[in-house]
Amino acid sequence: MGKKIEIHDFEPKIMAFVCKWCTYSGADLAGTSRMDYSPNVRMVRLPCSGRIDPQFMIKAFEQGADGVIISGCHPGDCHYNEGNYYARRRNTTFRQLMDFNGIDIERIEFSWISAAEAIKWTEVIDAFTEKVRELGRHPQYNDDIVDPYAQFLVQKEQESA
Amino acid sequence: MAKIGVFVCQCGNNIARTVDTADVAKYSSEQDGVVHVEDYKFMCSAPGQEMFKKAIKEKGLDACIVSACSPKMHEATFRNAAEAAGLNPFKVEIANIREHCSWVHDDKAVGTVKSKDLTKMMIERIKFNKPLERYVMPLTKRALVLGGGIAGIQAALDLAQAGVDVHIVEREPSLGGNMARLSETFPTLDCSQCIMTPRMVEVQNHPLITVHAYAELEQLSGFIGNFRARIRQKAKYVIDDLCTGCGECWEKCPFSTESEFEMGLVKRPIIYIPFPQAVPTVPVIDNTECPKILKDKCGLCADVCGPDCIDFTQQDEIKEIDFGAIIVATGFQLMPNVYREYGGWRPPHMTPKKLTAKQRKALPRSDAGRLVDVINGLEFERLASASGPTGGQIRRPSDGKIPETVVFIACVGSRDCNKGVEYCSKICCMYTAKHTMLYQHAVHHGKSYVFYMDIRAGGKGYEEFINRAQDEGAQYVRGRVSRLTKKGDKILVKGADTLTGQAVDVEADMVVLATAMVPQGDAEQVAQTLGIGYDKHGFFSEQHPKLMPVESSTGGIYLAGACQGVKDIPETVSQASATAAKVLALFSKDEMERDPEIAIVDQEKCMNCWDCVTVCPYLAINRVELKDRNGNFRKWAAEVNPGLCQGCGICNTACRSKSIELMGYTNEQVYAQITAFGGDII
Amino acid sequence: MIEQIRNQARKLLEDGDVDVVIGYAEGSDPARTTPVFIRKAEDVDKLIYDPRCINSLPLYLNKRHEYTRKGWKKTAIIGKGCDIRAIVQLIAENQLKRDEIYILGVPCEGQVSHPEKWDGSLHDGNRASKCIGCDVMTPHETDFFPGDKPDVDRSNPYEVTSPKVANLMELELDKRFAFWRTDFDRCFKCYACREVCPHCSCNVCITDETTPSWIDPAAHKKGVFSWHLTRAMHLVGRCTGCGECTRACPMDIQVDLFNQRMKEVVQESYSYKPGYSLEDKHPLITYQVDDREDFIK
Amino acid sequence: MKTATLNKSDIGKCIDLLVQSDLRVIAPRLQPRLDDEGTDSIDVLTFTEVDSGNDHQVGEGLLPLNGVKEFLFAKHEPLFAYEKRGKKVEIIPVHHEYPQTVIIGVRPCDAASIASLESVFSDANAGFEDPFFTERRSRTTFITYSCTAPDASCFCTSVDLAPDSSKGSDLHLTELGDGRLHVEVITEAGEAVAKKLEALLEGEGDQAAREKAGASVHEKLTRLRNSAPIMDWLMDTANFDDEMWQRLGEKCIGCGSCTFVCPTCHCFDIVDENKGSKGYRVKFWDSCQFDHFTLHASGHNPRDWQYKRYRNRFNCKFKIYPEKFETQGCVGCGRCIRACPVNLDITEYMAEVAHKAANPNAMKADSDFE
Repeated sequence: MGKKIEIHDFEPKIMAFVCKWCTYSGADLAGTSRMDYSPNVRMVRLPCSGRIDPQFMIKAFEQGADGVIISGCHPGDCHYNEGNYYARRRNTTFRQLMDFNGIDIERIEFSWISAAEAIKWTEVIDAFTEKVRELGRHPQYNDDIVDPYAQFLVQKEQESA
Repeated sequence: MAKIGVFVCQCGNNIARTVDTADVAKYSSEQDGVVHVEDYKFMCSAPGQEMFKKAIKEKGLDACIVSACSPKMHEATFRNAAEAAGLNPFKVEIANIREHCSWVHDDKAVGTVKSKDLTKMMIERIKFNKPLERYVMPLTKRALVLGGGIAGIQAALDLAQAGVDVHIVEREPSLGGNMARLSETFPTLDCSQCIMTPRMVEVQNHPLITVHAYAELEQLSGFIGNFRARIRQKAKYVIDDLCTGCGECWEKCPFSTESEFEMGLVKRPIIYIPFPQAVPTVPVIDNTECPKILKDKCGLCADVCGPDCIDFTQQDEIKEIDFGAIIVATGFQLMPNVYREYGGWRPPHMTPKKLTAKQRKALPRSDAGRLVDVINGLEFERLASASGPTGGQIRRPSDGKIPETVVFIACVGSRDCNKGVEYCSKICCMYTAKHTMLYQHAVHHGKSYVFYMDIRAGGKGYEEFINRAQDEGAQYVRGRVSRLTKKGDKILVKGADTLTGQAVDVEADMVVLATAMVPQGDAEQVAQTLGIGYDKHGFFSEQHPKLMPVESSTGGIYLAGACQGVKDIPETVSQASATAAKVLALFSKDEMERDPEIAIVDQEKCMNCWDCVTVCPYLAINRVELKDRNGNFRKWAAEVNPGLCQGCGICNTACRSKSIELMGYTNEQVYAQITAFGGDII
Repeated sequence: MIEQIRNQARKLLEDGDVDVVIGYAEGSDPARTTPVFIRKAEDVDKLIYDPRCINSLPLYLNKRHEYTRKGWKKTAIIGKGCDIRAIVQLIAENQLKRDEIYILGVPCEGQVSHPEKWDGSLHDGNRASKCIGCDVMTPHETDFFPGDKPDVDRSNPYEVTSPKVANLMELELDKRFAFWRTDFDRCFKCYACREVCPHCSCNVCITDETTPSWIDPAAHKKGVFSWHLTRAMHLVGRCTGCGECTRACPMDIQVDLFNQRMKEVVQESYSYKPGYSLEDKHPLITYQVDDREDFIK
Repeated sequence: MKTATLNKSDIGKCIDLLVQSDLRVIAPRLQPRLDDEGTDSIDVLTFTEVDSGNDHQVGEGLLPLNGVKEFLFAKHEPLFAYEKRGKKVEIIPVHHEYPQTVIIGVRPCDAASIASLESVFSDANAGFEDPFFTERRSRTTFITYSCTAPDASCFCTSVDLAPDSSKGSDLHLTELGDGRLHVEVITEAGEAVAKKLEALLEGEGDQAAREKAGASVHEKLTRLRNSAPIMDWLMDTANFDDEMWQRLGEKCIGCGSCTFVCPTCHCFDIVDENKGSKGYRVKFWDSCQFDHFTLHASGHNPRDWQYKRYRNRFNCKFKIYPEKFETQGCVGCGRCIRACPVNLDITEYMAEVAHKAANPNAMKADSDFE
C-alpha cells in the first residue's frame, strides 16, 4: 500500500463488465486486502459473464472508453454452470468481428478472475491500463465516433466574422 | 421526475481518508434527479439507517444510492431499511466506493474523482430501476425419492422423521438396491444385510412413507415446489393388499430364469421376490417369461395362492402425484461390457439392456471357450454372502469347486481412457481388499493375488484396512494383467510386476474383476425426464462442485448417492441426509418466496426462435401459445417460469430481438450506466 | 429443366397440395428477374430459372412477411442450393416448419453477381463470388428435383471465395478501418441489408428500439458502425451466405464481407456451417467445454 | 438568356477555378477501389466533394448512386444540444456551416428534384420554412449537364421532363457532339459562377445544335409511360382500395432503398441522442416504407402491410406532391428501379394506372386477394 499514483499525460478510460460472483468479489477482496491498482477502471456489475452483450462493449467504446475489460468465473466455476462458456464463444467471434472492422482488439481484454484472485485482478487492471496507455487514445473511435456533432458546438471564426 | 437521494458514507475514516466525501455529496447533488444528499460517518450504523429512513419518508424519495462499501456487505441492510421506510427495496443501489475505490487508491484527488464517477453511474442507472415484488409461489410439501437403495432409504427416513410426506419410487420389486447385494462392508466387515434390512422395514412401516415398488417415473412437469410426477406402476399381477407374502406361489412355480439379484449365478422362479428379505414382500410375475401371460398355459401360482391375490389381467397403472421436491438416488451399476475384454462370459441378462425372451434365446447358451470363472465384484459379493446362492461358501460358478487360488484385478474399466472410463472408480481398492479378506476367511489355505495400479485408500480406517488385508495373506502385485486364458480347468493370468519388472503368471481357479462403477444404463434418459444436467459419463451434474454439491441444475431436484458420482456407503448416506436437509429447508416455509431479479419476456416482441430455451441452464423457459380475445391461436412466445429462473441473464444476451429483460439488470439500466461513463477518469 | 419444375408446380396447384408457388419471373427489364407468387395453375408458365435469378426467395417465408404469407397453408418454393440452406436454417431456428414448405430444388450453375453485370451469359467476370466452391449447386434438401440428384460431399469447411475478404485481412488494421470508414460514409441507413436478409426475423429490430437505443438511428459514423457491427454479430453462425445484403445495398457497401469473415471464424473455431441441418443449434447458443480461449488471460 | 460554349476537356479546369475561388465543389466521382475487388462490386459513382479537377466523372454519362439532395437536406444533422443540470435543462445551440457550394455535373432529373424539394422545405405551400434547407439552397449553385446516356431504367420523358431539361438548374451544359459544350446561364447564381469561369467560356452558344443534341438523346429513352391520367385516377378515392395495390405490391419487402435514393423523398425523423444527462436532438432521413413509420403509440398502424406503404409512396409522388406542393413528385431518374432488390418497378404501377384510367369500365381483373 502506498503506491503513489502518477498522473500521465494520457490517462485511458477503461470500462469493465464483470460477473458479480467471481470478478466483482475478487475486486472486493483486492479492496479488503488494501491492494493498489490503477484507478482508470469503472466497473459494471452483472450477474454473469453470460449477460455481457457485445452491445455493451460497442456502447462503451462509443462513450469514449479506450479499453474494455470483460471478466467472469473460470471455466467450470460459473455460478450458473455455463454462462461463461457462452460468453467465451460470443467474445471469440466478437473480437474477430471488431478486428475485421479494423478496430484494435488489444483494447478488449478478456480474463477469468475468481473471487480469490484479487492479485490477478490488480495485475490485469495494471497491465491493461499500461497497455492501453501506450496504445493511446482510441484512434478509430475517439476521432469521429464518440461525439459526432462536437464540431457543431464550436462557432467557426469566419462565421462569426 | 426522479427524486433520488444520495447517501455518502465516510465509513469512519475508511472512505474519508482517501475520498473527499463532502465533495462527492456536493457533486451528486448537482446531478439530474438528485433531490437529497447526505454525507455521514457510518451510514450502516443505527443512526445512519434512521437518517436514511427519515430522508425517504420526509423527502418522498423514490430511489436511493448509498455510496459506501461493497453491495455484498450492506446492500441487504439498506434494502431492508428502505422497505421499512416504505420504499421498494429494489430502488436502492450501492455505489461501491470503499472496496473499489478508497481502499485501493491512496490518493485523495484520484479517489474523489473516481467516487464521484461511480456514484454518478449509479444515479443514472437507478432512474431505470423498476420496483420489483418478490414472487410468492405455492409449495407442495411432499417429496419424491427416486430409487430405493441406501441413499433413497436414508433420505426418505430423514424426511419422514421430520414429518414430511415421502414417496419412494423403486423400479425393482424390492427396496435395497446394490447395497442389499453386499455380503460385508469395508472397513469394519459388518454385515450389509444386517444393517440394511432393518432400515428397509422401517421405511415400509413408516406412516409417512409410501413405497411404489416395481414402478418408474415416466414424466415430470412443473418446477420447484410444484412438480407433478407421472408414475407408472408396472403390473405385478399380484394384488398388494391381499398378498401375505407366504411364499407358496414362488415355491411352486415350475419355471425359472436367471436371478437378477443374484447376478445370474442362480435361477429364480417366474413369480418371485428378488431376495428373501425383500421389502415389500410381495412377489411379482415376470411378464416376459410367464407362460400363463404369454401363452395362457400353467397358472399354477394362482391355484396355490391362499388369499387368491393373483390377477393375470392386471395392467400397468399410471399415478399422478404432486411433489414439492425430488431426491434422485438412482444409484449405479458395474460397467457391463468389460467381461468381453477379459474373455469372460456373462449371463445374458447382464447385457446392458434387458433383453426379450426371444433375443435371449438367440444368445449362445454354451460356455464353451469362455471363462465362466471370471466374475465381477458384485458376483463375488453374492458368492460370499451368507444368504447368497452358495450359502456363504465361496465356490466358483463353473463347477462349484472351492477355488484354491483367486486373482483379483483392480481398475477394470476405470482409469482407462481407451476401453473404459477415465475416472477412478474410488471404492474398488477397498472392496478388493475386503474380498481378499472374505476369501481368506472362508478358504484358509487359499492364495489370493491382487493386481493393482495404485492403492487409493483415503478414508477413515481405510489404509489400515488395506494393511490388514495384506497381513491376512493377500499378495499385492503392482501391475496390469495382459491376458486371461483357459488352461485346463484353471485360468492362466498373465500379468506383470512393475516393481520387480518381471512377468507374473498365475494359474487361478477364479478371477474377480474390480469393475468400474458407472451410472445406470438409462441415466441419461432419467436426466432428460427430470430436466437435470449430466456429464459425459451419465452421472448427474451438481449445481456447483463445491458449494452446491447435492443440488442438481434444476431447482427443487437434489442428488444423493452414486448417481451423482462414485461413492462409498458412508458418503452416500451423508449425501442423502444432506439432500433431506435441503428439502426440509425448502419445506420450512408455507409458501416459496422467489427473488424477483429474474428474466421476463416481452411476448409481443418475441419471435420464438427458442434460442433462450436452448441456452437456459435451468430449463426455466417454456414455449407458450398466445391466444387472441376469441381464444384462437395467435402466436408462440417464450415464457419464463419464475419458480425455476435463477437470474443469470444468459437468455437476455442470447435474445437478438431484446425481448427478454433480466429484472434488476435490464438493458436500460446497463445502458444508463454505460452512458454515464466517459467523464473524467482521474 | 424448368419445364419439369413448371409441370410439378402445375400439378401441385391443381391438386391443391400447395396454395402458392414462389418462383422467379421475367423482370421489368431484360437484365432483371423478379419474385413471383403463382396461385393459379395456368400461371405456371411465368416461372423461369436462369443465372439472373439472384433473389433469395426464402425471405418471403420469414415471419416478417406475415401478410404475404396470409392464407398460405402450404407453400412451394423454387430453391437454388443456397436458398435451400436459408430455408433449412429458418426451420432450425423455428421460423418455419418443414411440412409447411414444399421445396422445388433447381440445379444451379452459379448466379450473376448483380443485374447490371448481366450480358446474356454467365462467365467468370460476372459470376457471384459466393458461387465459387459452392457445394449445394445440387441442393441438399428438396421435395422435388428435376432429374437425378447425385451425392455430393458437403463435409468440406467453408471457404472464403470473395477476394476482398482476403485482401482486407492482409491490410494493416488502420487501413482496414479506413476502408470501412469510406464505405460506411455512404451508408444512409435504409436498412435494405436487414430487410432482404432471410434471417433477420425479429418483430422489432434492435435498431428500432428506443428503450434503450443501443444503436443511434442517425447515419453518422457512430450510428452506422454500431449498426453494421450489430447486424454482423446477430448473423454470426446463422448467415447462409446468399449475399443479398450486399446486392440490395443501394450504395454498394459490401456488408456481406463481415458475414463471410465470420463464417470463416465460426468454421475455424467451432466447425459449424449453418444451413445444412434442420436440428443443429447455431454456435453462439451452444458450447463445448474445451472451446478455444487463446485470447483469454 | 446568356449563352456560351465551353470545351468539354476544360471541365477539370472549371473545377480547379471554382476550388481556387474558395468554393466547395461537388462532382460525380468514382470511389477508390481495392486491387482485387472480385465480381460482387459494381462501380460506385457518387456525388462527393472534390478538391481538384483531376478526379471527377462529370459528363461521363453515368448516373451517380446518390442524388444531390443530401447536400441540401442532410442525411443527419443536429438541431440543438441539451444538458440536464440539477433541475434545469439547458439548450445549447449548434452552429451549422453552410459553405458556398457548386455542384457540377448534375443530371437534369436531379436538378428538377431540387425544385420539388424547394416547394416542400421553403415554399408557402408547406406553411413552414426549413432553415437548414433554405440556407443551404441559397448558398448552392447547380451546374447541370444534359443527359447523354439514359439507361433502361430512366423514364424522365414519362414525367414531363427531358434529358436536356434545365429545370431547377443555375447553369446548364449540353454536349454539342463536337467536343464542345453549350452553356446556358439560367439564374443569377449561375451568372456569378459563369463569371468565375469566364476565362474558359467562349462567345455565343449554338442553340440549334443544342436542341438537336437534346432531341437525339430523347430518342434513346425506352421506358415510356403516360403519367397524365395518374393524378385524377388517384384522386378518386374508390381507387384507393383497388386490387392492383396488393397484386403489384405483395413482393415489396419494405427495405426503403427506393426512398433513400429518391431525389424527392424528404421524410425525416427527429430523436434525442442521449449520452447520460446530455445529448443532441438529431434530425435524420426516415422512410415511409418502414413498418414503424406510421405506427401509433396505441399499437395501431394505419399502414399495417407493406403494399399500403408502397401505395403511399406512389400516391406521394403522383398525388400528394402535385396536390399539396404544386410540383412534380417523380423526376424519372429511375434510381428506385435500379435499387430495388425485388424489381418492384414504379413504371409498372404507372402503366397499370394509365391502363385502368383508360378503361374505367373494364371488367375487374379476377383478383387473388380478398
